[in-house]
Amino acid sequence: MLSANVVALAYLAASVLLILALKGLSSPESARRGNLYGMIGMAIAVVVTLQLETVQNYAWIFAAVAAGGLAGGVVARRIPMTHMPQTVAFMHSLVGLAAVLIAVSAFYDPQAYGIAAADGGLHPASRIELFLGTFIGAITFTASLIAFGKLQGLLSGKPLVFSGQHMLNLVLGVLMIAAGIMFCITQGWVPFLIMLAIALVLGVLLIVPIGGADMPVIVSMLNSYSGWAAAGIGFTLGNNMLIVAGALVGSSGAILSYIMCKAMNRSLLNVLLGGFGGEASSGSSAASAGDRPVKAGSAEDAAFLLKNARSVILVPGYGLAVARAQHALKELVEKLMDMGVDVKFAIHPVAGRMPGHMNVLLAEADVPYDIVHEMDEINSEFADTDVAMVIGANDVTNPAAKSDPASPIYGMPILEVSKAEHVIVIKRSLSPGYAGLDNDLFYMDKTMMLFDDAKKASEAILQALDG
Amino acid sequence: MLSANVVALAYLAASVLLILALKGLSSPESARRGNLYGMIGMAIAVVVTLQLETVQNYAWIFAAVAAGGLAGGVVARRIPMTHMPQTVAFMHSLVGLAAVLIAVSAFYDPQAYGIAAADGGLHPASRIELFLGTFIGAITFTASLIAFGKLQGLLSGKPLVFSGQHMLNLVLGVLMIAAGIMFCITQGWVPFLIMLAIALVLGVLLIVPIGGADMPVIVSMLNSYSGWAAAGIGFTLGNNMLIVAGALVGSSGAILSYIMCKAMNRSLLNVLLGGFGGEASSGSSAASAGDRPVKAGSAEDAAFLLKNARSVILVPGYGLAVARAQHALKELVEKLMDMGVDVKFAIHPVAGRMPGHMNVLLAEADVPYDIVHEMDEINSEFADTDVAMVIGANDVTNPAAKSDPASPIYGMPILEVSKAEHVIVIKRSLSPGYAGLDNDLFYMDKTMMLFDDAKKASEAILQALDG
Amino acid sequence: MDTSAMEAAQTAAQSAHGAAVDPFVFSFTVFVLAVFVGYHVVWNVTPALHTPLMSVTNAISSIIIVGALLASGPLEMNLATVLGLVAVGLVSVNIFGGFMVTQRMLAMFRKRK
Amino acid sequence: MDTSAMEAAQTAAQSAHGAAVDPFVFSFTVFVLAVFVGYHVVWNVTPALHTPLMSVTNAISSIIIVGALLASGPLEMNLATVLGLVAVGLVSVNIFGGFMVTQRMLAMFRKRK
Ligand SMILES: NC(=O)c1ccc[n+]([C@@H]2O[C@H](COP(=O)([O-])OP(=O)(O)OC[C@H]3O[C@@H](n4cnc5c(N)ncnc54)[C@H](OP(=O)(O)O)[C@@H]3O)[C@@H](O)[C@H]2O)c1
Ligand SMILES: NC(=O)c1ccc[n+]([C@@H]2O[C@H](COP(=O)([O-])OP(=O)(O)OC[C@H]3O[C@@H](n4cnc5c(N)ncnc54)[C@H](OP(=O)(O)O)[C@@H]3O)[C@@H](O)[C@H]2O)c1
Repeated sequence: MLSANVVALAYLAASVLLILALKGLSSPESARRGNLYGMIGMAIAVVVTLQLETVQNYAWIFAAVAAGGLAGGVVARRIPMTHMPQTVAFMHSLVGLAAVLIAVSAFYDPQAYGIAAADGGLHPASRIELFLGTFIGAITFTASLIAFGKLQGLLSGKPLVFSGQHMLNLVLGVLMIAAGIMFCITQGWVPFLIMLAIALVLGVLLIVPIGGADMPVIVSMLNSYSGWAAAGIGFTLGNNMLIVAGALVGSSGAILSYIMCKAMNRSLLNVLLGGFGGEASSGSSAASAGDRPVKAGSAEDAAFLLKNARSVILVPGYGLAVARAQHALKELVEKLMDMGVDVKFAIHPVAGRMPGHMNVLLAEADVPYDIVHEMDEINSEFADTDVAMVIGANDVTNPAAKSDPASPIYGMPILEVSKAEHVIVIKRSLSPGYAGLDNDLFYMDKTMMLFDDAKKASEAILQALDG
Repeated sequence: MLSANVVALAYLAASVLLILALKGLSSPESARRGNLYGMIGMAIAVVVTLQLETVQNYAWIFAAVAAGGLAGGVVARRIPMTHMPQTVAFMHSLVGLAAVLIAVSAFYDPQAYGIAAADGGLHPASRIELFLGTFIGAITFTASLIAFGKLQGLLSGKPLVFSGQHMLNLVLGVLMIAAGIMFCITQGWVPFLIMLAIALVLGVLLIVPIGGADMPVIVSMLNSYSGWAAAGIGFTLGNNMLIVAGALVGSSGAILSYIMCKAMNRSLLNVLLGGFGGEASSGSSAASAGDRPVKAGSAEDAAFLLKNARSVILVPGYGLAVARAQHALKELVEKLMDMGVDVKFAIHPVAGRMPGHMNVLLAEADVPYDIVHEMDEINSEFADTDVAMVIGANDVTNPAAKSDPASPIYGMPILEVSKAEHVIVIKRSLSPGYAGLDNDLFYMDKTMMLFDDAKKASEAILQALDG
Repeated sequence: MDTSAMEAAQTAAQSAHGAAVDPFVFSFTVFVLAVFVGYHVVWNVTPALHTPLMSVTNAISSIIIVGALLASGPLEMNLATVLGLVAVGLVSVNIFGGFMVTQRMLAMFRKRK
Repeated sequence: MDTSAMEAAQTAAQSAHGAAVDPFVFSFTVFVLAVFVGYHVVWNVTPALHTPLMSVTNAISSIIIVGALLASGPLEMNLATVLGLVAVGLVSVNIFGGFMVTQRMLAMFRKRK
């Protein structure tokens, strides 16, 4: 067994490696090395813990790691990139459940953690930490499961709203805290289990009113929670590595939720209160759309415009993911580049349904990342561009965000597609996107609508270019 | 007296405030608040330490703080901005000396620090820390003093090189370490004082071969050392606040030296070995300059060009500081802006003699910082600019850095002044700048040289514009 | 200095010295610094890699495997060890899945040939 | 579990728990994290404010006044206290001078009216 000092230093090394894992993500070149550092850090953490004298149950532990690792490996290999949001949500639910199990186990046998008080019970501080850890874990568990269900389409994405909902949650929350306090005082199993049960139910109830499209914000927030929960376990065990790793994850989730809310121009509270973003929220503004004239065109028309352009900027959105059109689009891009057209991608920070969604899809289709530009880099270039082609994006191009103070997305930064000389928009209909808003871009004189599935349209344009 | 926990938490709060002080410097708006945080953090650190039970000597301590504070306040108010490099060097020498005094005092009476071993002597770890602290402090002290002297012009800026110099330093270094080891073993005053004396001498010897112009790198490096020394004292006292503050200062100095070396395309070792950057190093390449023709012009010519320009970029350099021309230049800029000319400043990261030198001078002259641009922001704009006017800058505009692989500054990024339609260069002669190199920019067809002192030239151009 | 003064001096110095401080305060110091580190590191992540960021932090949050291992450590099996083992299995899914899917994603990001 | 196993369990758990660890390791942990913080914070400083950065870090390095105060603390004056007092005076120059000159510089940075 290693001495306590060596263990602490090894844990410190692991913490540093986990920090470097995130640091690597500052650029695609360094990211792969960073991920390797992360794996090494995690391996050090596990190996060092395994050699502690209390940890003896090797056979079972290896079996558990092997079974879990195998399952994880299979998921990691098989999952299509378009399913990333639900995969992340699913994995979160596992962390949440594990945190609950660890807490229950610690309560059952505090000895194994070295947190037993002299009488074999728990120190008051440990009780509070257990209480917090359990309920955060439980909420993370069920909430992530529901988020997974909504994202995977197993559950309806529609917000489930009923009157008195927030009141019910409030009452349950108060009851849960009361049971938690009882537990902290009495160390009894009954209040502990009541607290746990309420937390599991609360996880479900808190999430049902929130529409499927808002799930990514929720997933990120739960990510943040699971980080803070890990840090909490670190406090209980006096283990700095858990504190550092937890703080990293906690910050990451919090910052990503912040970025998403900011880019949608909504507050986190607004997201949490729910009732937004159901697929059916197309409603009124969309209906009024029917009256206004649009210029529809064919794939041949689009091919003609693209062929004669010097410069083209492509703006992908959620529809690209739905249609899984990234590979077809890639071929189209290659064709255009071969023809001497200067092609670039413009990515809005919240295009798609999770941060970086479009980048991953395009990378999957082998689009080189140096022609893929962030909004801030490329927004000034639309004015000098011949054709801007929007593929399954909607809200992120909506000029109302700049011009209409009454619009719910007013103030959200957008891609200034309308400054290009010609605009082509590929989507299946005039129906609205995530925010449920009509989009003036579609009715502009310079805009040609190509009503089709993104994948079929890309293929058709490619064929027209070939022919 | 506050409890140990409260003291530790107060020190933590102070550490956070010191971090926020540096964080504030990410933009001029937040910087003033950041500086306030820094002051509050330092105040908390001092007050919390003063209330410790061992600290009783209030009358004398207040006298010392008052005397020092008064002197510092007077210096801070009076010092001209052009004297910042030497001021920083001078202040460093004080920190170095203070670190030495603290170390001697700790050795004399370990009791006061609570680092006494059972026999009243010192723990081995503390001895090593004292040794390191003393010699780093001593070298910082004398080296900063010499740097101050060179920058202030009290000593010649010329590198003092003699044969066997590096050998001598090496021998002294070995002797110093030997004495230090003796001290660690015997705890004797004799080896301690020998070690201290050698360190003081070494501080001088290490710095004399380095030219006056290289002093900023040295000052930054010493800044870094003083930070690590503070962190070292933190280890001795087990005080996390000193460790955090020391790490901040240490990183800051190291990063600034790195930035300077990088921007000069030299290694730190190359700077330390010295023999570079004496004012007299104009030498050969400059001599060859005399043969090539330049186009010289008058202030009236410059005024004519400027008056008829739509856009002007000004490139200030070290000559601006020498001539103290910032105020005159500001008036010229205002005049041009009133005339409807679009005026911007382009600042190279190492223009002048310390990082951010030009920014401070321009800020002093009340030039709004939103027309002052960093190199990366503005370099692409030279191509669209009618007139680029260089005021007392030289190396930072030298095209050889891009085109001539044989040049010592090859690879250093430069301001692409030569892409502007017209170039005006204000300097007193064709003599070279810091790097001692000739500059092809001066001989270009589009370049007009205005041979004059920067301040006089600015005034003359202003007059020509008025008349 | 009489002995009581000396003792007082010792305690006082120790509190500057960090002894006698509750371990929670140390943990808290580490936590505060780690939050600063996390904040800066995450803001430096390029937006193009935000999805890999989500999956890798997913893997990193599985660091609670340390707790699960301690729980499942004793040879004598009881409810605590069983729950611990289940937790080990669950977070292992996450560790392997998280790092591997991240690697798979990152491998896709290529520069123009 | 027999008692010796239980004791072993206690120690082992404690080493995951952080007790029995040398204070140096704690200090070192703090140091490593602080270097990360310093690195990121300083790289985020805008180049236009590099001169104020130098002067403010000058002031911050005077945090060693904590050591100087401890040295000059005892009422009974001797060589140690006198040196401590001199050090207090020297770093006070730096603290006041550093923060004030930084403030003076920063006050100069103005936006266009
Ligand atoms: N990225 C994130 O992190 C994140 C997180 C949460 C929320 N959001 C929100 O998500 C939205 C993202 O904006 P966005 O512009 O990417 O998407 P969007 O505004 O949701 O619009 C997507 C459009 O794609 C079209 N579409 C759907 N399936 C298609 C298919 N198979 N082929 C072609 N088109 C198809 C839809 O129109 P049709 O039905 O007419 O085809 C729809 O208008 C923003 O409002 C953002 O705030 C983003
Ligand atoms: N900023 C930093 O942190 C830092 C640190 C260390 C080294 N350096 C180095 O310093 C250099 C800075 O480049 P730079 O372009 O600013 O300066 P420079 O290359 O040193 O050139 C300064 C020029 O100013 C002219 N000058 C001097 N006094 C003048 C006056 N009164 N009126 C008008 N002109 C005057 C000089 O020419 P005349 O004699 O003909 O007038 C000289 O050529 C770089 O090589 C850099 O690597 C910078």
